[in-house]
Amino acid sequence: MSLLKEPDYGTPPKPGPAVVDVEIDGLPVTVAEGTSVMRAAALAGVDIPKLCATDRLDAFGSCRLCVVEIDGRRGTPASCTTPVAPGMSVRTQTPKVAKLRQGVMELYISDHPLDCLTCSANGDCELQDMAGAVGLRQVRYGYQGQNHLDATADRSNPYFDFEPSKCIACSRCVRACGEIQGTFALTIEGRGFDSKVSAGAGESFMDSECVSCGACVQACPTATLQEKTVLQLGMPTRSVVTTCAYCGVGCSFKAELRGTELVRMVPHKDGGANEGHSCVKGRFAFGYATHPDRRLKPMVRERITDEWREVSWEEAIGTVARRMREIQAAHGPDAIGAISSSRCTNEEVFVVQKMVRAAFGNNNVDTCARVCHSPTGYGLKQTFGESAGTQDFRSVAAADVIVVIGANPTDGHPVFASRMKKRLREGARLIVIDPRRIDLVRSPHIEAAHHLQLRPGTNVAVVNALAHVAVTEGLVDKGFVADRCEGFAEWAAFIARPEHSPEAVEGITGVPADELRAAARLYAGAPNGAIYYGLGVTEHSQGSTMVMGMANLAMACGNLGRDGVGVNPLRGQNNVQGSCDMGSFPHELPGYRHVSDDAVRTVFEKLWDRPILADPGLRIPNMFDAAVAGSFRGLFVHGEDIAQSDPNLQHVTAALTAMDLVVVQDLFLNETAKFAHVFLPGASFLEKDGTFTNAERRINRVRAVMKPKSGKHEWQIVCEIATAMGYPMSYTHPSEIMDEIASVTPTFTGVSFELLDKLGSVQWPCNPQAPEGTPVMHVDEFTRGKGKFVVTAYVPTDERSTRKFPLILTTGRILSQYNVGAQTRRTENVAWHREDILELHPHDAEVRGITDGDTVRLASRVGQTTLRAHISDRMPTGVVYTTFHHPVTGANVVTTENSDWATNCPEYKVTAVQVGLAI
Amino acid sequence: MSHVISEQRMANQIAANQRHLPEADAVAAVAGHIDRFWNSFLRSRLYALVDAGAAGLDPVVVKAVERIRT
Amino acid sequence: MTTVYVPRDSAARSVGSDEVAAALAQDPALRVVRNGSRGMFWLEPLVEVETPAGRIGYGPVAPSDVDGLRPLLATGDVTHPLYVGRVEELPWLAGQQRVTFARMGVTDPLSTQDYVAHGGLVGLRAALRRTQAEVVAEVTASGLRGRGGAGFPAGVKWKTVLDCPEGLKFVCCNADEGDSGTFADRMVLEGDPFMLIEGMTIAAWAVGAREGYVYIRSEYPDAVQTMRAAIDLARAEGWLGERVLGSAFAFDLHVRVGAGAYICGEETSMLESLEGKRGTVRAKPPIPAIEGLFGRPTVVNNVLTLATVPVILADGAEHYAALGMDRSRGTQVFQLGGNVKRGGIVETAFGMTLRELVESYGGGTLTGRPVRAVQAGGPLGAYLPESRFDLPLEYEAFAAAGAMLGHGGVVVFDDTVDMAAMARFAMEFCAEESCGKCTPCRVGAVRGVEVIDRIVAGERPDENLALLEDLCELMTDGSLCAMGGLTPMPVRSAVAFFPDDFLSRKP
Amino acid sequence: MRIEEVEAAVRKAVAEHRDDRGPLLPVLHAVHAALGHVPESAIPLLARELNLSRADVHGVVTFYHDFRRTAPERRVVRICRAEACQAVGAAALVEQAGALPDILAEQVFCLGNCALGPSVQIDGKTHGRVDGPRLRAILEETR
Repeated sequence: MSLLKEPDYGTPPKPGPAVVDVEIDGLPVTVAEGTSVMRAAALAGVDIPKLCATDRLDAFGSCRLCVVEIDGRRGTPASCTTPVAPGMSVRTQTPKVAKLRQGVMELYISDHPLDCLTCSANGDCELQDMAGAVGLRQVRYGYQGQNHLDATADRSNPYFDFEPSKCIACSRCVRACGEIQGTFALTIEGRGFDSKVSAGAGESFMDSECVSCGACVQACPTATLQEKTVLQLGMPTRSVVTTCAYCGVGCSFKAELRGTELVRMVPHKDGGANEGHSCVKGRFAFGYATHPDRRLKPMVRERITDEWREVSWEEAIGTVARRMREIQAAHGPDAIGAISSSRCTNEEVFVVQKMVRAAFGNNNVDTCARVCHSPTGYGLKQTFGESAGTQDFRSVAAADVIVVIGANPTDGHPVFASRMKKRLREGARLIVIDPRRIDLVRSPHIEAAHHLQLRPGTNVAVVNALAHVAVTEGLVDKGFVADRCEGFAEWAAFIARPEHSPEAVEGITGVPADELRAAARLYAGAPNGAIYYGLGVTEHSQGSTMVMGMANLAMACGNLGRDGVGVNPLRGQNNVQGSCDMGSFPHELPGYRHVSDDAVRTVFEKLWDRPILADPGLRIPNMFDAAVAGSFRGLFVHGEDIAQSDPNLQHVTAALTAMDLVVVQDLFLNETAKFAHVFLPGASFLEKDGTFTNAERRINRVRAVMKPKSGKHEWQIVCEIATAMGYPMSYTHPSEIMDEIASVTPTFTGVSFELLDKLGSVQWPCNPQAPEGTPVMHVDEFTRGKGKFVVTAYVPTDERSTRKFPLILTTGRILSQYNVGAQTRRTENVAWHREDILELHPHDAEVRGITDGDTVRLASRVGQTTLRAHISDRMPTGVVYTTFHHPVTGANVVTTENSDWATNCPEYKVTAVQVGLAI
Repeated sequence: MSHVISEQRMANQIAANQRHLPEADAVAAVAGHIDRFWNSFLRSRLYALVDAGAAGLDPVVVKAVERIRT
Repeated sequence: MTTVYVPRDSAARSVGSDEVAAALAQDPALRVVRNGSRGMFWLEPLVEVETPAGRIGYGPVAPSDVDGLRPLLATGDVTHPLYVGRVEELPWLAGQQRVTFARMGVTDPLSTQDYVAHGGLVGLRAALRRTQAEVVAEVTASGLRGRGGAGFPAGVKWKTVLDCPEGLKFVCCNADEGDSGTFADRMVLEGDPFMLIEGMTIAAWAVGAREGYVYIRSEYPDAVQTMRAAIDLARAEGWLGERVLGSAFAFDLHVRVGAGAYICGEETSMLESLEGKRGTVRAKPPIPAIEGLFGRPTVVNNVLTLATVPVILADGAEHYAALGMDRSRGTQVFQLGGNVKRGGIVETAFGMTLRELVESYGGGTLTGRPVRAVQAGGPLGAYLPESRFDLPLEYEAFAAAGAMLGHGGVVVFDDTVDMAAMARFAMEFCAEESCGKCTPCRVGAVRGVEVIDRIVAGERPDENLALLEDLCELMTDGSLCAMGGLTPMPVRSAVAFFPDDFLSRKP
Repeated sequence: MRIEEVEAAVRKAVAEHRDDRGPLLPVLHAVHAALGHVPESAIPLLARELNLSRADVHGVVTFYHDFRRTAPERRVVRICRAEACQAVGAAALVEQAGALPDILAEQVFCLGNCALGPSVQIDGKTHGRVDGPRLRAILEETR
């Protein structure tokens, strides 16, 4: 399509039904109460000139261009700040307002460079548009007066320039930074004519608190804040609406191109997850897609010590098929398997598991969700009956108390964090349960009511204590429990035991009992309490227990089944939800249906014309064990760098080395490819057509911005391997794959590309009962009927700090980098995070003689690495923290084989370590 | 690190997480979990451990294995 | 022991009352009371002595006069050259109707006994005996209009706040008296602070607020100090706090100090500033009565407005409404300054003419030269030539004449004034003090200065005068608040009434 | 200015006003009173203490003319330039003050002493009926 310009109604919509009748230039329009005259006019099809107004920001009333006349009222009110009143009659074009608007424009242009023709915003400049709209013909003040034309540009940000000489002081950037992003990195400095936009305390953008989300660039009506790519490449000419491939928020973007070249990614206002907002990764860090490191030709080698040899697709695919079959012939049908990736589309993931089940003839398929959110799938399925979060993101705007457990949304899920922070600024209370003092605990204009700074590994003890308070202090929602749940009495008897009281667990968790009690009362007493959690919940030996513990707590307090409540996983990767939905787990067929279920198996057997094993397949860690044992010898790894991201890397590399055939499909020769025999070039998300499903079950369309650089779609490659192995798989378009998914998956019954293109996105379940999807689940009853209370005993991890390893290491993510960094490290985002850093408390540093910036040795019982230390009082004593974005650090060299008891999700968050100065 | 221990560790861990139940229930829960989520390769290696004398295995696991096998 | 009064008002201090008081205090036979000022500033320092015949005044007393004066004070000597007579009988005072300023200069501003002895707390006690709605009705019935300049009926504003659902509400006193030529608020803060406290407490009771703020400009350090001391005393007396005058009503008051921004006299800017933010103007709606300080329902009134409330409650709405004319009820506290022989405070019912104020009270210019212009209503008010001096001092009449009464300040200029320079200054002041939010004010004021410079430089004067008029129209109709909206008033009046001053200065 | 000094001033100011609603202005006044200005190094400290962004604090500091960002090297004399004082010769006083070597003459608009102008404010005290010679005398007396 040509360049997509979403309409801008000037001021945000107001909730409520359209009940106020007004007339704009004689055109009748009916709008909600509180709607601005400007928005009413836009809805009536009348554009009122404006510069400081945009419907993403609250009305501000500063440019005075939108003045109108209203019958029966004095003067010329600004239409952006004037709400409609019943029967109001507005005139938007009168000689009086025309003269005022020209007068305003005359003032603007008297202090603006006259370089429209050479300006980077030429053609995309609201100031230019408005000069035209108001019919500006002269600037009688001349251009010799006081002005800002000599103001110095700030080009410090790697992605955008700040050109203050072009600034019209509309404050849209400042307001966007505050209202939308919630960082407040920008301000107006000085006052009057000296007013100017300032980042931080008169700092450069890079030195300021700016997180480079791009909201200011998006908001700027002129070329003052402009993407460097636009400066270099020029204005884009067409747009493709697609979905970001970074985190689980699933932001919609307009990929804007000039010819075939991607100029910029612009957040899409209609995007259900992001509503026009973005973060530094999705907005700017797309350069990896064209990075020279990308491998575009298939490659093959006999042994991993050999040089790679570029081959044709036919040869590569033939090699994979032949050698896989050889392994099966020699070692049995179960000796091969595949790992699919949560970064790939639903369609790609679906064909991978189909290939494994139908062509490989076993269930040896697992997904990287194994190592992040498998306990979510297990725990929520057990309690609620569905392996997914309960709410849509919008729901957070109705929450009164928000509990964030083991998640760091401002870094990991920044666009959702902005929505959450907006609600917190409106007055919702916050409880943070995390060993680290994450930004949400206290950052400008946000402060948690309670920060339960627990010891890593004691989540279950904490959640049980919270539930204990709810149960023993009479805070249970008895009606909800009686009507909607089962197993309460048994659970309540268990949880009311004295050993679960805050006082009893204080010694275990390190959380003061009174804090715990206060937090429990706050959550249980809230009209709407919502729980959001991340990998700090799941990546533990009791990850599944904790998920069920949170579900118990939410049910006990009646916090399910409506807006503003729920139990909500913040998914790590873009398609964690989707890859789980698509049957990537070795025990489940698409739609979370167990392989032992004969009826379900029959459906697929019929469709695929192959028998499907009732025996669950190997999970990722089991695959490694089996490989080392010699019974598992061939692995297809789809878009995942297990040799960097999985725990206990020594064991992983031992397993990879032991295998006969490792096939890696990826953009880059990643760490895993070092052990591969066949390398199949992958496609970036910009080259893909398909769907991603985000953390709120929202199925978003991914649309190709360019053709696959390798010449083949990833789903195509998988199909060709299966076909070469003797199981024909072929589709002409990924929409056919989705049609197949919909035909066999009850929660996807109504989903099709056609529907998605029509509605923009759909949240599953989508079926005849919910033809446009289901934003909030379990409204009238739980998926499993009654919500089930599950007794959640706290079983401490075996990983204990010892004299030799006295500290606990926990890991996480930072804003600018993503996962193993394969993408973000190949963008300018390295400007913010060049290396992984070990954070430790000043006391722990002091006793070890470590000063800030020292290179330290980090050792656990399984391995060691070195990295630089940062001393930080965000850490509690006894706990150290690092990210795992850089392969050189290899943080997972030290993480252990411990895992969740129910799902084998690795215990990344608890590793006993020692830290010392590196010699 | 021995891989034999892998199954032992996982099975014992499952049992540990059912310890709050009466033994009969715990055995049923462990058996059910292993049956539902474990691959036959893992199960066979667990059986082998039991057959080799069950050293280091939680008694609940041993009973659960008996139950699955029958 | 003889009691002498030496004002502590900062205007009196500015011409040496501290030194005079210190010199007098050296006489052990004298009890020196630091009263507020009577508002006759040409007599300051005005030393008053308590005599059986009443308070006798001497002024202006220089410190060097004290030695000669001191022995005569006990007898109320009438022969001293600085003797002015019985203060209350001075025609300047006797002709006034001091309602709000009844205690001004009479009492020690920080004496709670003085306050009660002179009618203090009667209004508050009366208010606490009535329901909230009755108090609001009383204020509405009095016809009291905001004395800060806009003249909005106080009772209507209060009713809006009262009608908001219960919860956190505020009463804010706008004591950011930045208009040149005005000092009545300062005098209340320095000379009768309990009156303001009482007025705010009544307002708080009436609307259901528990917390109040007095926002005082930093240019008034004495006012800040006095007000803070008065609040502490009021708390100690139980006039403020958990149980106001022993009732179940709780109210507390805080002083906040501005930081050098004229715009913070605009009510929404003041609220922003009170919230600790940049003092930029908020667009209305929402009005502060519904979404004010920290987004809560808020009464914002100026000092004189709130200070007038106790007397309305004490004497009744009718009594107050009987004064004044038409829709301007009660009294206004006019402030006479600039180039005037007798500058000071004239409180009188609305309706006196400008001429009476300037000529009879003011006695003409300080320099003795003819009066050429007065500026009424502060820096955003019109310049009026002598030909307009018969205008009655009343809101509507001024508005009809393209002028405004504003906060009641009247500044006198003699015939040496250059009105083009004053017009330019109006734009310069706007440029200096604009918050910078809206375009007409932010950019327009700067361009206004430049255009006037071009006019007087003789550059295409007709075109530039037309441009100036267009700019004035734009600022008037297009600005976000009264700062940009009213800056054209002095400019246009100067052009209209003193066109010759805008002729080219080129030789 | 040593950072320790700044930190101490900020800490003290914040401690005094922590319970105030919207405490930034009172805190800035207190810091200004303690240090004679609001040094740049105070901005991040204030931001952290009050849970604001640095930009928030910077925007406020630069909005209000009272808050100096550097210590004045000379004695500050605030001269009223508003209309009432202009009517009695403020312009001449500004000119005369400009010729005095040891002071930093700053304009102010209205000190509320409009019947006794021209007015100046020195160290928080207002002086009325000021002309060049009287200004010199006041500066002498109050040195």
